[in-house]
Amino acid sequence: MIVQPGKGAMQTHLKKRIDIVVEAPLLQRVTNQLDRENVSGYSVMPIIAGRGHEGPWTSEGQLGNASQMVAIVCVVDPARVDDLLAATFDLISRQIGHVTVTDVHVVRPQRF
Amino acid sequence: MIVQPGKGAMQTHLKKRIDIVVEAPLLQRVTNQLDRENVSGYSVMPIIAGRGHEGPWTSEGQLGNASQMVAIVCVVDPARVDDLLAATFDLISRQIGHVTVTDVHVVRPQRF
Amino acid sequence: MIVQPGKGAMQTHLKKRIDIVVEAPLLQRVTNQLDRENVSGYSVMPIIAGRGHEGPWTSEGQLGNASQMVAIVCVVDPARVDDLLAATFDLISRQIGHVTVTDVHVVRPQRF
Amino acid sequence: MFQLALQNLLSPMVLFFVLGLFAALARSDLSIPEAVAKLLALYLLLSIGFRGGAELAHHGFTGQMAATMAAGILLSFTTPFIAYALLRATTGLSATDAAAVAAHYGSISAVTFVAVTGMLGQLAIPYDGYLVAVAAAMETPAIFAALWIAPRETPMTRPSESRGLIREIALNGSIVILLGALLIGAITGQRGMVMLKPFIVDSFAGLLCLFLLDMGLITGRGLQQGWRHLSAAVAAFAVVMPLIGGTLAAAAAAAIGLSVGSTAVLMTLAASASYIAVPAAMRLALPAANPSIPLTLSLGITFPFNLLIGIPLYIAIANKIAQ
Amino acid sequence: MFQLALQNLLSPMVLFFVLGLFAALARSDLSIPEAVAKLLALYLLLSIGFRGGAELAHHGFTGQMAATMAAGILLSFTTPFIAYALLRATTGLSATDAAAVAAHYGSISAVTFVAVTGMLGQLAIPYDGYLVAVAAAMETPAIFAALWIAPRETPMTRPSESRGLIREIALNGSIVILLGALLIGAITGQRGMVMLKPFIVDSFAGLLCLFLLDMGLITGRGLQQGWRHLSAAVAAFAVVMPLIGGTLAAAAAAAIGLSVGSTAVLMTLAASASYIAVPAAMRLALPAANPSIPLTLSLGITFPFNLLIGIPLYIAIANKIAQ
Amino acid sequence: MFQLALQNLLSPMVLFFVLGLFAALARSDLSIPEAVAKLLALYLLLSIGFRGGAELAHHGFTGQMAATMAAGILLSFTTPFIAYALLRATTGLSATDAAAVAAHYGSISAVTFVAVTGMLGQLAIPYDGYLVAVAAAMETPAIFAALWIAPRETPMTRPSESRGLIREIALNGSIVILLGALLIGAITGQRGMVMLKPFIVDSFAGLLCLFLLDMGLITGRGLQQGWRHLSAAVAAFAVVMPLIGGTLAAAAAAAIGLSVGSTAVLMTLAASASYIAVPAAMRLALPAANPSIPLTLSLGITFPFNLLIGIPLYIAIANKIAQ
Ligand SMILES: Nc1ncnc2c1ncn2[C@@H]1O[C@H](COP(=O)(O)O)[C@@H](O)[C@H]1O
Ligand SMILES: Nc1ncnc2c1ncn2[C@@H]1O[C@H](COP(=O)(O)O)[C@@H](O)[C@H]1O
Ligand SMILES: Nc1ncnc2c1ncn2[C@@H]1O[C@H](COP(=O)(O)O)[C@@H](O)[C@H]1O
Ligand code: NA
Ligand code: NA
Ligand code: NA
Repeated sequence: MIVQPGKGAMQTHLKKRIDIVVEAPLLQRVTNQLDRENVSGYSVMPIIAGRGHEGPWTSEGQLGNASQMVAIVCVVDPARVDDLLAATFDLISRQIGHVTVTDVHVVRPQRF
Repeated sequence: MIVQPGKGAMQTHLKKRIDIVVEAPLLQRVTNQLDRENVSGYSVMPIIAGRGHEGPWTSEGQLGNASQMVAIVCVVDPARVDDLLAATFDLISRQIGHVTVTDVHVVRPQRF
Repeated sequence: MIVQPGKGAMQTHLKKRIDIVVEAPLLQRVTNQLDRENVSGYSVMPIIAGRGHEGPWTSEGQLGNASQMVAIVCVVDPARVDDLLAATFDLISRQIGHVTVTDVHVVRPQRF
Repeated sequence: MFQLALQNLLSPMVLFFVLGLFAALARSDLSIPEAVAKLLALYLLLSIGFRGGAELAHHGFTGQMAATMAAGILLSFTTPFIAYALLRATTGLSATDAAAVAAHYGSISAVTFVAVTGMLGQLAIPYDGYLVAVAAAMETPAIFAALWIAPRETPMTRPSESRGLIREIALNGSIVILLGALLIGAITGQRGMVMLKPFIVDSFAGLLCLFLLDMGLITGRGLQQGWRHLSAAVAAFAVVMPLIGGTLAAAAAAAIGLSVGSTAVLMTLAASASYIAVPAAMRLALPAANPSIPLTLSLGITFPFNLLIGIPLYIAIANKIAQ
Repeated sequence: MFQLALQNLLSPMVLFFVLGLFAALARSDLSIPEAVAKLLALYLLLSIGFRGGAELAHHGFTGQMAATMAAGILLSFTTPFIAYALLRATTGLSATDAAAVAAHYGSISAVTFVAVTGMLGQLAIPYDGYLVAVAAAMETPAIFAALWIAPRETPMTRPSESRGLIREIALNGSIVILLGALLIGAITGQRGMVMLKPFIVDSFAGLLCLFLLDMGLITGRGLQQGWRHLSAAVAAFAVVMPLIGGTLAAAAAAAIGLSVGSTAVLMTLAASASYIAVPAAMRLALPAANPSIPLTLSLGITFPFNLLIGIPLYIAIANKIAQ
Repeated sequence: MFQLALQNLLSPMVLFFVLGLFAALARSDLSIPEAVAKLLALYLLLSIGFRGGAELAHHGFTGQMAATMAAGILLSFTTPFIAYALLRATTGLSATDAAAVAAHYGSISAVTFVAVTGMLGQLAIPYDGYLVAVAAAMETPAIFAALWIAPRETPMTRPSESRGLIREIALNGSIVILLGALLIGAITGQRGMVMLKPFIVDSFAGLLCLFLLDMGLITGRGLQQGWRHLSAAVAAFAVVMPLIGGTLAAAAAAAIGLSVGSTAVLMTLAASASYIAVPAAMRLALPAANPSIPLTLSLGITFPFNLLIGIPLYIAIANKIAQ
């Protein structure tokens, strides 16, 4: 995609953003899996409350992390999506959580 | 969409991700509304600072939540988007906040 | 895009969501840059851990912010994307960080 | 009086507030995490609540207490009408904005309450424990007064929501902790006090310093952002209104016959403006009001005014009029 | 006994718990930030660990200590079998859910441990410092027992993961801080105690109040969400099982010849159910189990039961049976 | 000397650091929330700042104080040149990376400062209050030295940014709190000290333990990630450089005629390397430098070296050379 050719036109490239929402105790398993798949990186973002099939939860005042969720965001090349979904599906399907895939554009494609 | 047919090819399905950014005191009103609309779930994510038409704000050192914003993320079936936008529009339009809708793909469509 | 014409059909409009992930010490430089570009607003979201080319990091127990990342989310008109990418590229390319651009739809286009 | 003002200005508490103010205005990156600020606020409310209760256990229920409670509620409900009239007469604020500001000034600031008790503690002037309950009772009537005043252009959408609103206002965290700790202090009395004294009494001054450092930081940041919302007339209101509220409270205190300390506390409560509970309530009840205006006024002008000038003034006046 | 129960119920700690419970059930927005809750838990564990160690430095290693340790481990490993049998006989819980619940009840609740030491402190009843080590040792055997019991439908995916699991369980934060502080207390003894006393001993009661306020809040919120998972039989289990565990511990304590305080502590440990360490471990080891069931039981029913009724009961019984 | 080292190693502070280190290396999930770590750092800086100020109020301004201040600034500005030369001669670090590391070692570590004052407190060795101001003054000169040294490949983009950078460095949070608390301590003197003592003095040792537990955790985690960035020569630098800095400071202290305690503090400051203020400044000023290298060196090697070996060594030397 070429965004608006002109003075500062920057070439952008299609990548995929994978958002993995999992139970907090499972976080390290998932990131280990991503490490094994040699992704270029990922970011962990907090979720402070939510509701799912089991009802609502909040992190307020909590001592443990058993009932909490976290989000792992990982930008990857489209060619890697399928492998990563397969690799994380094993983990996620047994536990509480879900995965979404979104089209994103980046400026420096070689980073991912 | 079939991402890369092959050994681990996973069938993914189009859903919509709705991001609702609202004032923190309004959070419960919005989630109550989502509950009434019977969405399968949502996640609340913190925003720690920002700027809008009223100027910048930060959560640092704050005692109350009146000047803070939060993000509510809700993955839904495309068929539900319109109802949900209508249902939350009432609330959001009177207050400070905004809503975005993004195409996402998921592996287990029946969850949403 | 007209989502499901019918009783509550709401007209939505294409905008772009720019996600800027940068080192925390750089946050103010980036938001200053966005202010200079006259964006309508932005939201800062926390990242609590991650991994990149330099290896993993976590915010747990940290005293300084030098090794931490934050995410800046900015919804803008598609016509503004190129300028903003150019404006932030200068900053980001010298430091650790990356930028993604995503298509989103909004209900009140004049806000952005 | 001058002596008193100086002693106040040179107290560690006020100096830490000024330090925070300076750091924010100089754009230092000094900051206090939100969780820490909330812990400090919780601690301070719990501490004054519990101590008020323990003091109450000594004295029991009195007619004076009932009278002070009634006076507090009346002050909270009536000052919004004065504030609204004043704002509409002297400033260009819209009816909705004026009503929202009026709610803030009718209600009280728990933090200013903590500050006056800290100052009285330093001067070894006692005050009645039941004033904790009076403070809690003064938080909400002003909100209802303001909703009464405000133009009803934007109807509350659902009855369930307005019921929700009343519950949210009546059971907001600071009221629950103040009254809860008061009750626990009253029940456990001297026995509880002995157990909790090192935490609740001995550490109070230090944690109040840390808290006021944070207040200075957010006041400074608020001023930096908010001053452009303020005309001179609006800013003047934020200094005049506390004096009006304080005067009314002084009259009530004299009529009831309160002690010096209790008179000073009641005056401070009436003179203070909310910036935790009411702002949140206004976002729900009067969404059309601009939230920056009352916040900048109450946090950016009235709070520092009360902390630096108001409180010593109220104590000096209380010294004159009370027995 | 009745006297004891009343004194417990009217202690500031229990009253703050009740305040939190009330606030949550009344849907007040009172809340304690997660970071603060974790600080309070860390402080309390560090404090009882260090004090246990300092006490241990006085007395050294004894046969009684080894016997109590063995008894604790045995209790933790065996009660899950009883709990499982009971659940399968009296409730409709699936085998996996029953195994997960059993793990929670075999293990211990560090918070309940803190509460019983607070109560004993109030009554000036001493207990042996090594019970801190016993508490730490009782955390994990129940988890292995439950994994043994649970149906092996869902195979652990990778050997590396199950190795990881064992490390995670054995080195979870609360065990590390309890045992670490115990060791440091034992090494630095009286010298360390003098240095740390204002922080570790004097502030304990106050911070425990704040912590129990938070426990009340999360218990209340848990109950609001979780009660629909509970049949009457399942809820009854959450009261009966502590009594079974406590009875077994009483027998062991009598056999070993523990003091009144130590008997009460061992009974409380056995009667308590985990809600920090075990829930997280179960999410990894038994993902098919519904996490709401054991959490609602242990936090929503067993913890308040122990706090309000159980602990005074165990102390009263210890008073009868110990020398 | 050996006695001193042992007493240091067996102090609760050092043992809690070791506990944290162990927990991190064993990959325990023990963790301290970021907000709590920041509260602890704020408290410790406020406490030593305030105590320094209160002590200063006794003694007033002296020539010795001016001389020590000048020595500190000189040390901070000159040691980066030594560090840079050493790194370029003995390691393969690039010019930019070497300059960034040099900035860290010229500047000081506020946490190490806190640790040496804790150790001196334990030994009842007094030090001069004005060293708080010296510490604050030593934070930034090294940064400017390093920017002078570093190759100017990447031009600072905007003048407004480089002005911003100077303000950010000069007004960073730890400097503001140190100097602000010093000033408040000096203004309120004995009166302030009486009010704040339970919080600022009595709880110090306990909160320092908690803080060092956290330092142990992040040191351990940093080492786990960072060791692969370190050649043997680079690692050796992190032990040699503190000794060089400490020696220079010892010479200055002897020339000025400082007391034992003040000599030990000045040596420790010079021997310490920044890991809060300078890393952030380097990300803005020298973005091309790899941030992991200086962080791993200063936090992973120099800090534990100073805490376990350096500080007792510096105290022992101070004992020899000072009057
Ligand atoms: N449709 C959804 N959109 C966003 N987050 C969700 C959604 N469904 C579930 N979640 C999150 O995932 C958690 C577990 O949901 P569940 O798997 O339905 O029990 C919830 O508490 C939410 O935080
Ligand atoms: N264009 C935008 N992109 C992302 N966040 C925004 C944007 N505009 C506003 N916000 C967020 O919404 C808050 C309120 O903005 P406003 O409604 O413009 O007063 C801001 O403080 C930001 O946190
Ligand atoms: N592919 C990615 N997806 C999401 N976040 C990333 C990715 N790569 C890097 N990050 C984040 O950016 C930080 C710096 O990465 P790097 O620039 O590779 O050193 C990491 O620690 C992550 O928090
Ligand atoms: Na008022
Ligand atoms: Na048990
Ligand atoms: Na140095």
